[in-house]
Amino acid sequence: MKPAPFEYFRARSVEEAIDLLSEHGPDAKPLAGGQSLIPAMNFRLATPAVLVDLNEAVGLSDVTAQDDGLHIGGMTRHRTLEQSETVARNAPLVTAAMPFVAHAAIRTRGTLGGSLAHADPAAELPAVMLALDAVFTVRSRQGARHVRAADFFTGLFTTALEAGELLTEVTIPPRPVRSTYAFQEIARRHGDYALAGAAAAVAVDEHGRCTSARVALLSVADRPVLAEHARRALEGEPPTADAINAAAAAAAAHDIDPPGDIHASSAYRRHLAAVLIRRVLERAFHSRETS
Amino acid sequence: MILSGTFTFNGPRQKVWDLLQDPGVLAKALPGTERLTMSGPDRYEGVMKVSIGPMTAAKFDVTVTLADKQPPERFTLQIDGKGGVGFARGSAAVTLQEQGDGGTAMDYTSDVQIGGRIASVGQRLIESVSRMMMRQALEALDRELRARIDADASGS
Amino acid sequence: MPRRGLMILRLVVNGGNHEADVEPRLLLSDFLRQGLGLTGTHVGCEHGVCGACTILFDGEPARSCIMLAVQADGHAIHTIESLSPDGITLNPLQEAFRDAHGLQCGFCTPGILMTLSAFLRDNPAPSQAEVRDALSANLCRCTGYQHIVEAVTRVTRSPLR
Amino acid sequence: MSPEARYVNARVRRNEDARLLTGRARFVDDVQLPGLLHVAFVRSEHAHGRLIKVDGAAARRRPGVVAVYTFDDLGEYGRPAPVLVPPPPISGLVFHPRTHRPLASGKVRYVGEPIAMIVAESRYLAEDAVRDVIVDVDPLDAVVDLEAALTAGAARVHDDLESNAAAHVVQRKGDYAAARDRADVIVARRFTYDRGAAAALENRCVLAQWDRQAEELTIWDTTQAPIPIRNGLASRLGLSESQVRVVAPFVGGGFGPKIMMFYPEELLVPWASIRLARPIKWTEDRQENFFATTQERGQLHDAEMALTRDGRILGIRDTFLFDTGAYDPYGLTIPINTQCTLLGPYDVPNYSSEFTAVFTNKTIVTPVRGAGRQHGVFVSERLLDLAARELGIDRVEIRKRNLLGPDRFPHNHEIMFQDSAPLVYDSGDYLPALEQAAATIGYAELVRQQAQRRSGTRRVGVGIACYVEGTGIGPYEGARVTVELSGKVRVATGVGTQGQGHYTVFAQVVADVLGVSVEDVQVITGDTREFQWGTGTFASRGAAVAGSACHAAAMSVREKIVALAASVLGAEPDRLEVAGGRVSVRGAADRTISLAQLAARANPLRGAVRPGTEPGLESTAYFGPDRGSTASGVHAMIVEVDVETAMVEVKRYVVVHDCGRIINPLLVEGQIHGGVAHGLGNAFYEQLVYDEQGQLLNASFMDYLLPTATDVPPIETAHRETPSPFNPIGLKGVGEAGCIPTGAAFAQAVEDALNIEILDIPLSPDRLFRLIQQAADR
Repeated sequence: MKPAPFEYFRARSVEEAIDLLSEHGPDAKPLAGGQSLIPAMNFRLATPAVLVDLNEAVGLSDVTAQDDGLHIGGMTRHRTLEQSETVARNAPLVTAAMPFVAHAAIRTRGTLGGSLAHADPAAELPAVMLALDAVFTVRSRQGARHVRAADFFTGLFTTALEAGELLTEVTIPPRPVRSTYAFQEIARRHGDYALAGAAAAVAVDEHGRCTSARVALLSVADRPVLAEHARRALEGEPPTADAINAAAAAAAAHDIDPPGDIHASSAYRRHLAAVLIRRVLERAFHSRETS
Repeated sequence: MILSGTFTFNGPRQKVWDLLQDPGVLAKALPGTERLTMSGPDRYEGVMKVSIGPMTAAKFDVTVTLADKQPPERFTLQIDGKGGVGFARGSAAVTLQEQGDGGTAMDYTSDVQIGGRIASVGQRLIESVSRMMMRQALEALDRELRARIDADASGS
Repeated sequence: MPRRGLMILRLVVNGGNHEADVEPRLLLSDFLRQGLGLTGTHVGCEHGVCGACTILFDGEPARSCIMLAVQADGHAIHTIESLSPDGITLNPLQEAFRDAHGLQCGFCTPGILMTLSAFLRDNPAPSQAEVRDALSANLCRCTGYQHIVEAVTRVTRSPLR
Repeated sequence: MSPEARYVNARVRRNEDARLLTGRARFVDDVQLPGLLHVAFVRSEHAHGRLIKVDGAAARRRPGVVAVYTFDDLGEYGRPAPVLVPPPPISGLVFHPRTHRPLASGKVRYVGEPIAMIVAESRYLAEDAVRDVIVDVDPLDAVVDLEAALTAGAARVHDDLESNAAAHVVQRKGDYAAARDRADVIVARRFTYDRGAAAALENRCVLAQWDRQAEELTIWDTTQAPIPIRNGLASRLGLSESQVRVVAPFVGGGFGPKIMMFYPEELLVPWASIRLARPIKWTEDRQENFFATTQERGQLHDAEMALTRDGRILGIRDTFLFDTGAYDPYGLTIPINTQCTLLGPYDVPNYSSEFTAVFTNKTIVTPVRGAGRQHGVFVSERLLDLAARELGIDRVEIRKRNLLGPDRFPHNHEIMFQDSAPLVYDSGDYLPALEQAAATIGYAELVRQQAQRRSGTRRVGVGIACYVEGTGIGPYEGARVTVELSGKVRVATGVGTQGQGHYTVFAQVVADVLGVSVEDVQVITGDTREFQWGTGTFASRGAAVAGSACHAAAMSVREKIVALAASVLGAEPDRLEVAGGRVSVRGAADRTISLAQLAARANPLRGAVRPGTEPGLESTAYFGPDRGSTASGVHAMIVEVDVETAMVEVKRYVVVHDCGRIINPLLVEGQIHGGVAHGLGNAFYEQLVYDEQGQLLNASFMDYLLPTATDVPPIETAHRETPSPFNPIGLKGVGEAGCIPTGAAFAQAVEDALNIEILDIPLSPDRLFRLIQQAADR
């Protein structure tokens, strides 16, 4: 299990990274945390001709709260997301999800941009970003463009990123008033790819009526999926237990058609999705006072 | 793994049949086909590259054969692929039925076998990838059919 | 070692400066074991799951089997050999492992010690659940983990700390 | 027993730990030699197929590649590996030995079977060259399912056999048919137990160095049995045994598959090293380990139990299929273990057991920790639970009614065990262990709370299962004990060690006999240059057999010490005290001599000695028990099941066990903890999933799930000691015990929580979800 040969370039800046990526085209892979890419290379399932190492590129790992939201650099380590108070204050859903991302020794290397660009359908961060309606800044030699999370994940390990483009920053919109969050997943063992998972971002008006209910599901499709039926069922309604139950059932029935694998059949995944949507919604709506 | 389903084409059966027997169309419909040339009657050889995210190494030498042909109703399509990450073999039994509204329903049942490294470490993705490739193939066929019908319409 | 396309690598390992020419694809685990002879870092899976190869990279735990040696250029690495510089005197955590029988075949032990060293530095008084959570990053086939948890408990309750 | 037991039965910390904890311990892959070459194998991607062509020409041309070998290059060396364990003399036994060759020839029979060997300047380059070898295989239908394998039209794994049946064995005791006729109730079910991996954290590794000048071959090998490997390789390579040295240094876990397998890699690396006159190393990677290292567990049982109305067992009938994989080099050890262990601690007057071993296109099966015993326990314990339910008898009560009483030993089960000796239990006391386990887990109270436990989302269940385990089998082991001139003691023995703590337990035994500090006893294992008689580490026999040999050798050295000291100190031997590294005359503090001084006197450099005098304070002794000793125990656990998600959490785990006299309770507990973790893995996490074409679908630690620290609960252990009469210390084995009843107890606990029926192991959340759905639909 040793990687095939490749050419290695160490980018010292974003600009250098982008230049290298566009120079080498589709044969080049950016190396961020490498916690998925290098295992795939060790198995020789991935044999990139060129690696552009982003780890020494400066200016890609700032975390700042601004008026238009929380800005997080693409090379921000999972460990930083997990421990940052700025993140906890401005995007508590991210903080809640981080302990589920593999293990500490992986999170010290893994990066936000890497996880999003990798677009593993079982990964936590893509679903979290979808629930939070985050916007990704994508840079290339042509300049920068902004892609919403909902438009970014286009299929199995597939994103809107084109060759020569780099995901440099994520912007999470400011928290609405009376917004609350919850994250849950079911995995065989702690740190494993989840059999199913759900990330909820909800908000209520002053009367306790639901104004927004974004539940993003992971590991139940080829990409993170927004539970549209749950959102439609809840928005404008008081989030009673019955309403939550109905919303969860509708979303699990209509919003997904999960693939099966050796760990979970399609039917089991769909069932877990219903349970998890209900559980995250219950937790999110009932944790109002604490967040 | 068995993948089966029905796909409805918006066009007459003979046209769909002709489409499915056209090697140029097959090359477009089989996802990732880099080259596909006829090597005998109803037999084609070429290269397919299946690239899923970081899995960039899945390049297969493929042989495609069409068999058990009963025009314009049924045939079997067999694909045999061999590459550095393993092998994939599949056969799809295809039946075409005319629909009342001028469309054609295609029933397919395919048995896909995957072996080697892609099977032993990629199990989590096999169903998703198979579904994705099937969807891409059907969408490509549908696009091609519509183009042909449009071409016929403007030509006549 | 592979010969083609060598790059120069300068790094600090266990406090000492090292310089070597390496192929970019050389895994950090192989560089440490074969290049520097630091065979205490063990390789169990080469896909980042078992944790036997865990080292400290700039003080933080990382899997050396899914890092390239060239990525360590300009960085500081600590391996199991750094816990007991004379190779004989055991540090309190190592001593506790011995007292509690926290190891059997000992193959996973270096990775576990490195994981726990960083964990205990950041959480000097963890609960049992937190210890098990941290430990769940490393696979052990021999011990059933119980004596490892006991070893950690001995250290965290030790009056020396 | 030892003269003074200071260390035996004490929680002594291990002598070997300092090396392991500091990273100094040498494992095989740590050995670096100048000019070392590395190996990668081209392996079959197909489970079954005809090998049409293997062409290594392009690989040979790749820079850095030194050699490429295919079957045709091997000549006579390509012949099949030996049968390792001939089957016991059971009448009517049918056994078709078919063993693997070093490289595939004619056909490939499992995914991962080696086809070509590449030797290169680095493992990286060798892996690059794997792609260069052209392998043309004409695929055949794979034999995967055990029942389908035996049907008339099935493809055959070995073309020269009439079917895929590798063996057929019937063993009977009493008259089951008559018992069945008398029975009030018959419980019959089909049970499955699926495959798992041993998954030692250290993969296998073989390094060979041929010294052309000395004509000596040194092999470092991650083997549990260095001496048989040395003997077998010497004979195969045409060398004398003294020309070959096999060293198994620290080995990172064995669990069975590192036994004397004569794996293809183990045969080829030394051969190539001689051919190329270069040191060569092959280090298995984790992916290879999932295919190339042997596996265990696949069995399918159709079993029934006949009972009286009050729950007494009249008899058991079991017919089972055993998956032996593509070859059967290890004979019938596993299914015979299953057959024998199924009887458990119970009085079973009538027994009829029949099995067929089946060739399949899967990795070879050889013993893995438990070695078929857990299957037998699973079947009989499940049958008892089902009978209890059907008869309305409590689960613990039905067991109590059937346990063998303490007056029943030795108990002859009238069938043959895997060691070719009759299955006779040496000693045991089962009822108190069951009562203690039930009391510790709070069984009675849990039974009272059943309705409450079974309500709500998180349901609680309790399981309790008994087992016996045949351990410590022969034939023999040996040891040499030497008092060195420093006064320190050196012990050499032939068994290999893979973490069990032999460096310490043997030292404890010897230290007590010779009155020295345990730290002053240095134990050497696993090096044929140090000791060259013995078989190896397997079947929970290291402490009982090699430990007894160490004891015997130490006793003999003690006699020499006492005799010499008596003459030097001018005292009667019975007035001498051997303690603290000295021999002293009791009551005369000034008349004393150290072991170091005695060792020097025992090896005089000048002068004359009496005829027949053996130099030194050294003795070699051997120990071979008449038959194995029978360990036993009870496991109890509480589980909590989230009925909505089908996730199971083990909340408490209690082990009451009896492994006879205990040398080191700390180490015994460690063995049990590890065994339980392995057993829980087999019960809920670990399953090798093959598809219908024999492709293994989870050949990585991402998908093959070893339990982690958050999956294994704290284990509460209680020791009971019924000494074995078969060895001087009274030892029984314990290495495998922890994993033997775990699956049965787990199934029972989950069943208790959910009020469903569980017949298959391993369970998984997915499988449990289906069972819950089916129960809800009924």
